[in-house]
Amino acid sequence: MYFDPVLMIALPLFAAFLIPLLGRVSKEIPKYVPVVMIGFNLYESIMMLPHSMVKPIIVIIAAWKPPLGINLTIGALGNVLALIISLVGFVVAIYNVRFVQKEPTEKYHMLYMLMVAGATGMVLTGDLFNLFVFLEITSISSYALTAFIRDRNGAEAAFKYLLIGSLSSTFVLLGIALIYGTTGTLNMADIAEKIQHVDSKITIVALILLVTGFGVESEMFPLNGWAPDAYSQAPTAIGAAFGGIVVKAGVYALARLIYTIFNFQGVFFFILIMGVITLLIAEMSAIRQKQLKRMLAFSSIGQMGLVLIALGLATVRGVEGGLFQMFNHAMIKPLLFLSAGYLVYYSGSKDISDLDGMGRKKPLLSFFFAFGAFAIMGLPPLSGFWSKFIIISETIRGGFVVVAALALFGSVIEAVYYLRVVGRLYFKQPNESEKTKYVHASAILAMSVLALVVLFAGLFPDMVMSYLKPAATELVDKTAYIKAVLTAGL
Amino acid sequence: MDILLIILTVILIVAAVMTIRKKDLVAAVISSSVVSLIASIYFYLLQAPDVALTEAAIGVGLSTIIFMITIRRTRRMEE
Amino acid sequence: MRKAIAVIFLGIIGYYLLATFFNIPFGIARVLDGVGFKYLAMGVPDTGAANVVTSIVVNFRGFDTLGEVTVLFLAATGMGALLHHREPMKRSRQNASIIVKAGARILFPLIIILGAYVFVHGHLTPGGGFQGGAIIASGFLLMFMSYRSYHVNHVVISRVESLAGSTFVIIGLFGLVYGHSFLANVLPLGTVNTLFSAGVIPLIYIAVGFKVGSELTGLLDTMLKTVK
Amino acid sequence: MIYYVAAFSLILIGAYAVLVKKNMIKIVLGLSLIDSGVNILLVALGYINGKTAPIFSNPSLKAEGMVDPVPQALVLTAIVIGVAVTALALTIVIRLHDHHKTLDISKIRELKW
Repeated sequence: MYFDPVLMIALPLFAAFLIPLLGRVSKEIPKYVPVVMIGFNLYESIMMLPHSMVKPIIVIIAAWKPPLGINLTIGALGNVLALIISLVGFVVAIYNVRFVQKEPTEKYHMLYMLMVAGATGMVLTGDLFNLFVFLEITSISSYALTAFIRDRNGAEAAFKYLLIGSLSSTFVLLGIALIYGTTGTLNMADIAEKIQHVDSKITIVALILLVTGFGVESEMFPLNGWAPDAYSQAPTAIGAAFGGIVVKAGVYALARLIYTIFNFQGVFFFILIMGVITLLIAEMSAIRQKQLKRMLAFSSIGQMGLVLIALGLATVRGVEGGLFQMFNHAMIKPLLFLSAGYLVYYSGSKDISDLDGMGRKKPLLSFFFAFGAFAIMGLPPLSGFWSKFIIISETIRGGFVVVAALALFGSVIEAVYYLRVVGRLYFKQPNESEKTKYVHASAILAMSVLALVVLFAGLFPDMVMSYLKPAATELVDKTAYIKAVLTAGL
Repeated sequence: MDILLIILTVILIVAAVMTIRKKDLVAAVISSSVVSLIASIYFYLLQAPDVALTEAAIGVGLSTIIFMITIRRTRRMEE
Repeated sequence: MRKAIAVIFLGIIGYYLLATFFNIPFGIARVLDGVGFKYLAMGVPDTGAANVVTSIVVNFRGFDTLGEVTVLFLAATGMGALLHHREPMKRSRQNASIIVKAGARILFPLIIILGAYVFVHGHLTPGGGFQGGAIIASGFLLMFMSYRSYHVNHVVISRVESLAGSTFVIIGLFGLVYGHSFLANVLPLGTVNTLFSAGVIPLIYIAVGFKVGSELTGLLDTMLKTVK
Repeated sequence: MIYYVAAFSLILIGAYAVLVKKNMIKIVLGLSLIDSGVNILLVALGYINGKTAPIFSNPSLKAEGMVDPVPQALVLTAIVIGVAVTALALTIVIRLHDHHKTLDISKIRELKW
């Protein structure tokens, strides 16, 4: 039994508007609002899953049938991504309850909740311009959160992110202008129907504009310059949330564009090549990093490169692998980020070289970090193995042997730099400086949940795949999606 | 009518160029508010009075003020 | 060097974009079955608002407007967070001359009334919540500029903002309960071109007007507080 | 047609400022020029020669005689989003100026660009 899915967006906005009033009643309330709201979204996305797997759920807004009104289209793909976003969002929200001490905490919680709501809106909406509005909600809250610590580097990272982000939204808007000017509609399914009759010279420019625009949030090369700085300068929890939430929404938009709205064969090859370049450059940069969080940020970009390769294959199995990779990345990266945030805090330095011997001083934290590192490298019993295995075997099957070799090479580099850190944690003599602060229970809880999900997905990959398969099918074969939207309410 | 449009467009482009050329930031911001003003006239000519009103209130008015406050808070000359 | 590269780069992009857009002829009705013409045909009978742009902004695409209000809210919140705890500086701002002060006193209520008029009549004439809200904020700006001691009460502002924003969502939820979809227009539409027409559209626009007005005022106040 | 030319001039001049200028306020001004350009372009796309604004202010007006209202609605949204981004950007500029005592972005770059 699920409620009207529009509540997944309306209620967080409502709560955000009310937080200033609630905050006057008690300083404690605003902390728990995001937990409750994102918890509700989690409940909704689990409850909708059995329905959306069968056929897309169409939610009509303002009583106008598509394509007249805006509608939410919750297919298997959108539902799976909404689930991932809410799960990560929920875990990070729990972590936030105790950890945000920097004033004004009330505003922090508000911004964080709206970031999650915006990303949820991006994956649920069925309207192109509405997608743009939610993109803006997500990115404006990300800019503000990046600078939240109010130190010099935070502001600089935020300015850089804002510049790239607003240029990209200009591209999106120009793309929307071209599409509306030629098809006269903004509903994505309706566009997909009508765009076939449009001069391909125009559609290809529109596609380039939109892919460039959404490429920023999905960390595609060369538009990912914002990521390393934003990840490393933002508060730890936000760095964790970028990988699991903002980037996932960006990749969803990209996938929706290239598969559902436009259907050019050449695009897939282009995405494949961009994926390889993104992967290689990111891994090469990651291995040169001296700071732990920057290394994680580059590794995150590398993971997205792998996802882009999978999306570029344009086969059901390949897309499945890509979605599995997105799932893994969404769970593992926050785990790594949260534990790294602590390790950095205890060692008193952002540098990897100062982490020597933390394995003995902070066994639990180091265990979580090592666990995440092994999972993301793709060590066999853990979930990272399955997604990498599927993507690389599918790449070979598709005839892109060189791409597969390069992806493997990237994985090897990744293994090297993660093992280097893990080695330092466990096999080096600790420095003398001793700080005895314990780790809060809510942080342990958050990390344990993520670790358990990763372990579970690694042990029972078929169960995860049974949900990803309909999602991949929906993406590769768009007819069901279009039909569901255009016949809604008839 | 067309003559008016061409004159407006020329002023628009000159104002836009001045916005990025002027070393004095106050002058630059005023040039950019001229750009907004002409955009607002364009919207009126394009039969979009709602947009014209919004551009006049927000583009010409508010954002100019926000820029001015920022300049006053930081510095006036581009170094 | 950097400039030259930028010019060449932009030249190429600009050429391709312009060439593409020239394929879309200006001033001609191109897509006859587009949603725009359906809105024109349905707007008045089905929403009761004489201003079709308003019926699109508030009703057909009302969900976008909710998002848009949120964007403004986010920007105001983000600015508040970034400029938090700057110690209030000594204001050396000069009081304006007596004429300006007297003028401001007279103009202020007029501007507020104009703003209110614009957002109350959003469904009939050009304008609406955003324009009205911006006009109201400029009224407050006039007072900030003329009187150095003029303060808006932040508690009041944030309450107005909260209430107006939540009213928007509550109207939407009413639609969900009584009309089966979020933001559905559940009130009677009334006679076109009269003040009490178009069902919930004017109500939403009034909420938007209060929200935008209080947000922009708060935003200007936050920024002005940091000026020496 | 002249509207397209004007719109693209604004977009290109703004983009030039964003790419080349060192002063952060100039960069933000560039962003707002780009915004204006895109808005003009969108409204121009909805214009139809000889038709009136989409407001039925008196009963003699007919739906066939009106311009496309959708781009106008979209531009309303885009203008508000634009001013929100501008305000946030300028706040970040103020913070950077507090920390570094300069508006020149090339002197600020502590992080790798």
